[in-house]
Amino acid sequence: MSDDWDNDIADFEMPNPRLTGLDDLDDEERLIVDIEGFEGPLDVLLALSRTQKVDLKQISILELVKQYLEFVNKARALRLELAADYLVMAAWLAYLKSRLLLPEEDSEDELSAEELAARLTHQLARLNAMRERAAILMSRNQMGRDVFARGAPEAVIITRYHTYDLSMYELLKAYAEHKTREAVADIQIFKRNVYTLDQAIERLSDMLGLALDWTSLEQFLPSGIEDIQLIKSTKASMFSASLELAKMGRAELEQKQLFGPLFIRGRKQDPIEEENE
Amino acid sequence: MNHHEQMRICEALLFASDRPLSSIALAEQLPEGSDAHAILEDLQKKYKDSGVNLVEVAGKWMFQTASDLAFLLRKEEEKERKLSRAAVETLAIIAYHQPVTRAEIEEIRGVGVSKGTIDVLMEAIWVKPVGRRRTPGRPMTYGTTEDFLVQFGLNSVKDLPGISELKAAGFLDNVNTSRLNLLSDEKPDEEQPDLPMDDDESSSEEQVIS
Amino acid sequence: MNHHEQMRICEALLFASDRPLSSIALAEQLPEGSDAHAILEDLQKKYKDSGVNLVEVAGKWMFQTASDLAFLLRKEEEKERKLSRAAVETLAIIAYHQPVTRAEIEEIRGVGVSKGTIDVLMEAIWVKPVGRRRTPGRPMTYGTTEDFLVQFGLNSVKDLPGISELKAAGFLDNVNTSRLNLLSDEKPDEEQPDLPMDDDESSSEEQVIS
Repeated sequence: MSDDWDNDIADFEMPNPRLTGLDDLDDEERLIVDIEGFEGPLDVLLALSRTQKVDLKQISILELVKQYLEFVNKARALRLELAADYLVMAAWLAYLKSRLLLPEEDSEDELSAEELAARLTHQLARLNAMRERAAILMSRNQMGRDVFARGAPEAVIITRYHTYDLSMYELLKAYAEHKTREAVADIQIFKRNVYTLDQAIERLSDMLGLALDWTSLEQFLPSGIEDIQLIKSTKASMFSASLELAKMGRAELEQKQLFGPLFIRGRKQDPIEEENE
Repeated sequence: MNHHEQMRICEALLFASDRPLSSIALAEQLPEGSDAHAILEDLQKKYKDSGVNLVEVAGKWMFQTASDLAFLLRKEEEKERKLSRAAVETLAIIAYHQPVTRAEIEEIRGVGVSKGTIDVLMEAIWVKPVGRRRTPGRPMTYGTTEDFLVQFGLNSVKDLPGISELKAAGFLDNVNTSRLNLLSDEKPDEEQPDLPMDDDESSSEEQVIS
Repeated sequence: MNHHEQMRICEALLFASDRPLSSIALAEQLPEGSDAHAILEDLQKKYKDSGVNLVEVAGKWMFQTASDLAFLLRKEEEKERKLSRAAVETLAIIAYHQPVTRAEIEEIRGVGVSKGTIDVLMEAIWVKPVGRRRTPGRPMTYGTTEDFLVQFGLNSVKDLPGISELKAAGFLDNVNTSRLNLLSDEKPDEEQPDLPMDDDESSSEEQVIS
C-alpha cells in the first residue's frame, strides 16, 4: 500500500495511526471505515491518491475524481455523515471531470481544465510536503526529549532589562479571562430598573383617550422619576409605544423638523380600516 | 564501551540532572563492572581548570560554576519575580485601553487596583504615565512603553490581537458564544477626545516615581 | 585577562544557563576588545567529543547533552508534548510559511483550524503573533519563536529541513486564501505585496532582550 508509493520529494512518511488494525480491508474500504479520522476533503484526496501508487505529480486526476466520488457515494450509502466540505469538493470534482472530458472552449476569463487539475495536484503535493516536513521536524532531536539543557541552571544574565518576564500567551490569556468575566458581569445589567414597552403602551393609550389634539410626547412622560437611567428608559419606551400605536392605527405622529419635538394625537378608529386588519 | 564513552555518559547525566547524583545512581546507567568512582575522578580532573567544576556535595556529585567566577552570577541575583494575576490583567487592560486612568482600570476590572500593582508594572518599565485627562481632578493616564513592545515582540500596540482573533485562537473558548457579542472591542475613551500631554509635568513625575 | 580566563568566563556563563545566550550578551561580560566569537569557537572545539556539546541555536549559544546520547537520556513519556496531528501540521505550516495567517493555514490544510490548535502551540511558546497583513481586515500573522528554534535545534528558520526544496517546488509561494481557490481565476501572485513586520527589526530586538 502506501509503502510502495514513491515520491521523489522525500521518502519520509507520516505515521498513519488510523490505518492500523484494519489490515483485512482494502484501501478504500479502510478509508470509509475511518471517515472520522480525516481532516477534510483534501486529506481524503491525498489518501486516495496514494492508492494510485504513482508519484503525486503523475496521478490521474480523472481516476482520482472517480475514486473520490465513489468514496462519497459509499459513505452516503453507509449513512455516514459527511460534512458540507466533502460535498462541495465532490461537486467541484464532478465539474472538473466534465470539463476534462468535454472539448475545451477557448476562454480568456476562465482557467483551462488542465490548469485547474494542475492546481489541485499542486495543492495535494503541497499538503503532502508539509506533512512530510512536519514528520521530519518532529523526528529531529528535540530539546527536553533527546537532548537536554543544564538540569540545574544557576542564575545568569538572561534578562538585562527586565526583572519581570511575561509571555505573550500569559498576557493574552489574562485579557481573555478578564473579557470572559466581563461578559458575565454584563449579564447583570438586565437587573436594571426599566420602564417596559407594555407599561408605556398602556399609559399612552389611556392618556391618548383623554387628549385628542396634537400633544408633545414629552407631556405624556410619567413625572416624578429621578433615576436618570429610568428616565432614559421611560423616554425610549414611550417613543416605541407611540410608534406601536401609530402602527395599530390608534394614533398619529408628527414631527415638524429634524430633532424637533414629536407630536402625537389619538385617532378615531376607522371602521373600514378595522375591517381590513 | 570504553572509558571515554563512559565518561561522556556521566558527564551528560550530571549536566542534565536537576539535582546532585550519587555514584550509585550513575553506575546504574553504565555497563556492569564499570568503575563509577574512577570515572568521576577523571571527570573532576578534566574540569579542574575550567569555568565549571565537578564537586562532591554530601556524597553526591554535581557541576558548579568555579568559585572564583561566582561574581559572574552574583549580580544576577536580582532574580525574576512573578507578576501577580492582578498585575498581568492590569497590564493587559492598559495595553488594550490606553490611555487609561486608574479609576477607569478599576471600572473595567470591576475591582480596585492598588497603587502597588501599577508601580510593579512601572518598575518593569512596561507601563508609564502618558498624560492627564481633562476631567475634574486631572487624573493621570497610563500607557505602555517601548519596552513593552520589545518584550512582546510587537511593532505597535495596534498589533495586539482583537477579540475575534483571541476567540479564533481559542483564548475565549469557555465563553458562551451568545454572550460574545457583548465582548466588543469598544473604544473606552469616547468621552475624552483630548489627551493633554503636558510633558513637563508628567515626565518630572515619572522621574519621581521611577 | 588571558584567553584561557576569558574562555572560563564564557564556559561558566553558558554552563550555568539553561537557555541560549547571544555572543553579544557574553561579550558584555568580557574585557573590551575580546573576541567572543573566537572564544566560542575554541569552546566548541574543546567540548566536541564530550558528553556535553556547545551548539549554536536560534542564533545564540548553549550547552546541551550530546545528541548521540539521546538513546540513553530520552525521557519520552515524561517530556514529550502530546500534540495532535492537526497541531503538528499547523506548526510545520507556520514554521515554513511564516508569517502566515490563519486563513492561509486553513487553505493549505484544506480544513478549518479548530479552536485551540494555535492556542496549544502558543502555550508551548513555539508560536506567536508576529504582525498583521496589509490586506483587508488586517489579519494577524503567526510565526515561530526562539523556543521553537531551541526545541528543534535550529539556528534559524532558514535552517528548517528541506526549505530550499520546498521553495523550489513552489510550495512556499503565497497562499491564495480566497476560499476554494480552485474555483477562482485569480492569479496566485497578486496578493500581499507588503508584510507589516519587518523581520530585521524584530530579530535584532530579540537579541537585545536576551
